[in-house]
Amino acid sequence: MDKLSNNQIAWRAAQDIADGAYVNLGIGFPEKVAQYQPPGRHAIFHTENGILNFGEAPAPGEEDWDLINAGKKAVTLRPGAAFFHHADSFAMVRGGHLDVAILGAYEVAENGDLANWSTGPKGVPAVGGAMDLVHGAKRVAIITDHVTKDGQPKLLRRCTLPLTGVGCVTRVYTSLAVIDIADGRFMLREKLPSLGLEAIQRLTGAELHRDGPVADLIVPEL
Amino acid sequence: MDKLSNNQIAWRAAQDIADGAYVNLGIGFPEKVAQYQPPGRHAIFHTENGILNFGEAPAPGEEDWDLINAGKKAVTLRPGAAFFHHADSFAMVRGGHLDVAILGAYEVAENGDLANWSTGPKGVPAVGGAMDLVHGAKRVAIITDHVTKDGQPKLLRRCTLPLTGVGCVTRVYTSLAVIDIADGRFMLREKLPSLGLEAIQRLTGAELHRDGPVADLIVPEL
Amino acid sequence: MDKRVTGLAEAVADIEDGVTVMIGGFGGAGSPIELIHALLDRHRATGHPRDLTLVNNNAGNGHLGLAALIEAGMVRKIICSFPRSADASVFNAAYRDGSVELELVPQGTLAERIRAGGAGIPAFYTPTSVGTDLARGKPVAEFDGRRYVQERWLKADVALVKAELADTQGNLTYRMAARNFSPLMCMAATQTIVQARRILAAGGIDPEVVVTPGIFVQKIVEVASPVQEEDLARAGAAYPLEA
Amino acid sequence: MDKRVTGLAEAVADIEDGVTVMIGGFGGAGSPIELIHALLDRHRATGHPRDLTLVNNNAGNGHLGLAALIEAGMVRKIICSFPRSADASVFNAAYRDGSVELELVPQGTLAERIRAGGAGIPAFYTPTSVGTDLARGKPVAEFDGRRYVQERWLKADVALVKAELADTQGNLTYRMAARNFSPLMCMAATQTIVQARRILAAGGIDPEVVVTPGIFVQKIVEVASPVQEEDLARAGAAYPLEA
Repeated sequence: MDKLSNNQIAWRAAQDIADGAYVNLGIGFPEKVAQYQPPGRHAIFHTENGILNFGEAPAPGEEDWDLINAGKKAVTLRPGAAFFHHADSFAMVRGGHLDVAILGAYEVAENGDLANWSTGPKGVPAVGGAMDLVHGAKRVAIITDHVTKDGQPKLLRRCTLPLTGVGCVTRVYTSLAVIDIADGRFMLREKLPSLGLEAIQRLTGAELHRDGPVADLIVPEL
Repeated sequence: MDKLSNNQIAWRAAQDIADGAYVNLGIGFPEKVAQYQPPGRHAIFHTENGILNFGEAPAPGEEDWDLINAGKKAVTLRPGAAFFHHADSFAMVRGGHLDVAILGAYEVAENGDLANWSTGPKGVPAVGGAMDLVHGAKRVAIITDHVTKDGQPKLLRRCTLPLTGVGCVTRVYTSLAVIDIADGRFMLREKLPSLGLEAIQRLTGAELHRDGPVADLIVPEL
Repeated sequence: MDKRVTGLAEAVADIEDGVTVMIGGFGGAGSPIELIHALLDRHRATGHPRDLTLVNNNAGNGHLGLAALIEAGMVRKIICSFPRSADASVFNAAYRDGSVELELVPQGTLAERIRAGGAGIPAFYTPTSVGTDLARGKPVAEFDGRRYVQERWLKADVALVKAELADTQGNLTYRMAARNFSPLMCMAATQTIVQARRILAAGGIDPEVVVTPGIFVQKIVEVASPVQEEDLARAGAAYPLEA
Repeated sequence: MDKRVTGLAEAVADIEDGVTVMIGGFGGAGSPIELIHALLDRHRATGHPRDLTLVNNNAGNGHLGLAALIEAGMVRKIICSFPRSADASVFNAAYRDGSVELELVPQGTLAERIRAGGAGIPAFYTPTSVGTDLARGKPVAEFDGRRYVQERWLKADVALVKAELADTQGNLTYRMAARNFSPLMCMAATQTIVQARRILAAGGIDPEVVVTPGIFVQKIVEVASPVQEEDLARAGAAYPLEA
């Protein structure tokens, strides 16, 4: 089936980040979003462990392990960077100073609930800064495959896994569509042109609503 | 009547400050305590407005009004000084990091209550950092004349003026005596040699207790 | 993202009637006197803004800065810890005739409430003021056998702040004890307006020594030779200053 | 007041059984590996300290630092936000066999709880974790129509911290993102023990750039060429390190 690659999902999410926006990207897949800023736009990236305005990874062998992001990957600094301690860092998060946080998800529900930290009681739990970010950033967006590896919907009426946050997600960028969450409903905004409405509805665990035309989700080859 | 001058009261209070102690001195009279540190001892003085390890006043004409204490008097820095913002400053206060705060008083009660911020509903109220200091420093000591200008006791069974703090004072240095507060009682530790026990009791608004010999309160001419 | 504006008038142009304005400074140290006087100039020209709620440690000295805002009738309420000063006659008169309301807050509680506003903490408990008149009406709770007062966050629509260095992205340093409440107010205000003695290019401030990261700052204006309010006050100056 | 001690062994000599130890660092950045290994050396020699509660963002990597403390059986409980790492096998095994208890705390809540411990704030409200399993059993209150969880302060008997510069009075700076939790832990511990790359005379650090004022520090030891835990881990090193 036709679907976007992770790079393409990240590209699409990057198009919605304004010039000068303060942005936190979750560890792993969401970090890719930084690579796809439209020309002329410069977001300022925040990492929970106390850096504002960090840049891309250094060349191999150039790593300084005191200069890392929340995923413990080596990064670099951009002009205008600042260091601060963890309480100040999460003051930025919790105090509503970030314009957007882009995170991954196990499940997203039509009421805006997010599950992305625990797959249940077996395994060792780990939460990091996810629960802070989802109730702190002005806008919480999710990038994710539309379905699990087993083909099961990740967009659901209600989350089944332990919640990260309640009613916190407002937009989901998936491998098939861009979907807003408003008033407890999934609002389909964009979808792959090759995909019919019914097809995408079948892959979604809750009703997809529309309040206007659904745009074509068109992204470059990446 | 024989009594200590304010300088002498400040001198006596200074003798109880250990080398290396972190100390906050209230504005006005308590600021004098800094002048009387015993030779070889160096307390580190904190001021609410964000300086640790400030020193004496600069020479006249040398004032920098960005370098002031809580009383808005010009000060200088000592080696090892640090600047910080008000929340960090009061984290030091409230978090129990100061070894001692020495403050003035309108009234002190045998239960440790202190009134030193308001003389009642007329006038414009002003509190500053007093209420924070009395519940923050490890030890809260008072320096004060033993009686008011009208000769009325300032050490009382219960305060009559609006409280600054509840059960917070543990030692009072007056113009006549050194008195500890323990288990809701005034414990007389030192008194002017020229003054009889009854004389000092008459000038005190609550019972003075003893649990051992009362030492002579002897201070230099100042 | 260049946060510079062209002048003081532009910096304060969109402060509306009825808003809460946090103003940095402790006495004269850190008082953004040029920004305050620009606001006064605007009020003289337009009658706005007015009905302001001010947050500062003090309530003005002489006839400058905060005191001049009160004297101009722009202020409805002051939230502060210590309204006394060398010459608090303007505030005292306004307080006594009831034209300005006072919310008196212990200094450390004021600082922590502002930090809480900036840090997304709606309420916290403090030992400060327990059992006193200033705790009246506030919830009290016991933790580990000791009583604490619940205090609420304090936020503002606008903060006016004096910095030493800024870069174009809004990273700031301060000068000595002029730091005081300013870094907290930058966090707690929707719009933080900064006057800086010098504005550098991004990267002009060592990332290790930034005190206020630019995320907390919205507008910066360079005031290359700021006056110190204390110097003005001691010289007997009053708003409007002689040119 | 000179807070220097003569060596790593002396620095950690009076850490007792059963105490809570905050350890600075986020992954390898800021990990005071020399202090931790000095504690391990002491345990090898004396069997103490043990039954420790550790506070850190993580729960150790490979067989170094925190992981080595767990592996040596010195740890009863870990309070952290993210026990995963490149090689968390030591913690995972101890967690699964029940020998180490885990208190999982959202990262921002962990930071704020530690700051609260240092700042004398026994409890505060946060939106973080509302409606999740991590809020279970905690009081919830509504402010301005939104629900918040009450969280309690976190204090420690001891903090182990890695600084860049120190002066003899305990004023500290850090190196880049090695700062992370360390300034907060210095505030929240009864005894803060610091390893610094360089110890300067009092006044050797500009008062404007001090990050941790000396009031929060009790002991300092110079470790002139500290190793970075991440470098050790990537080299496959394990405690005890080859000399």
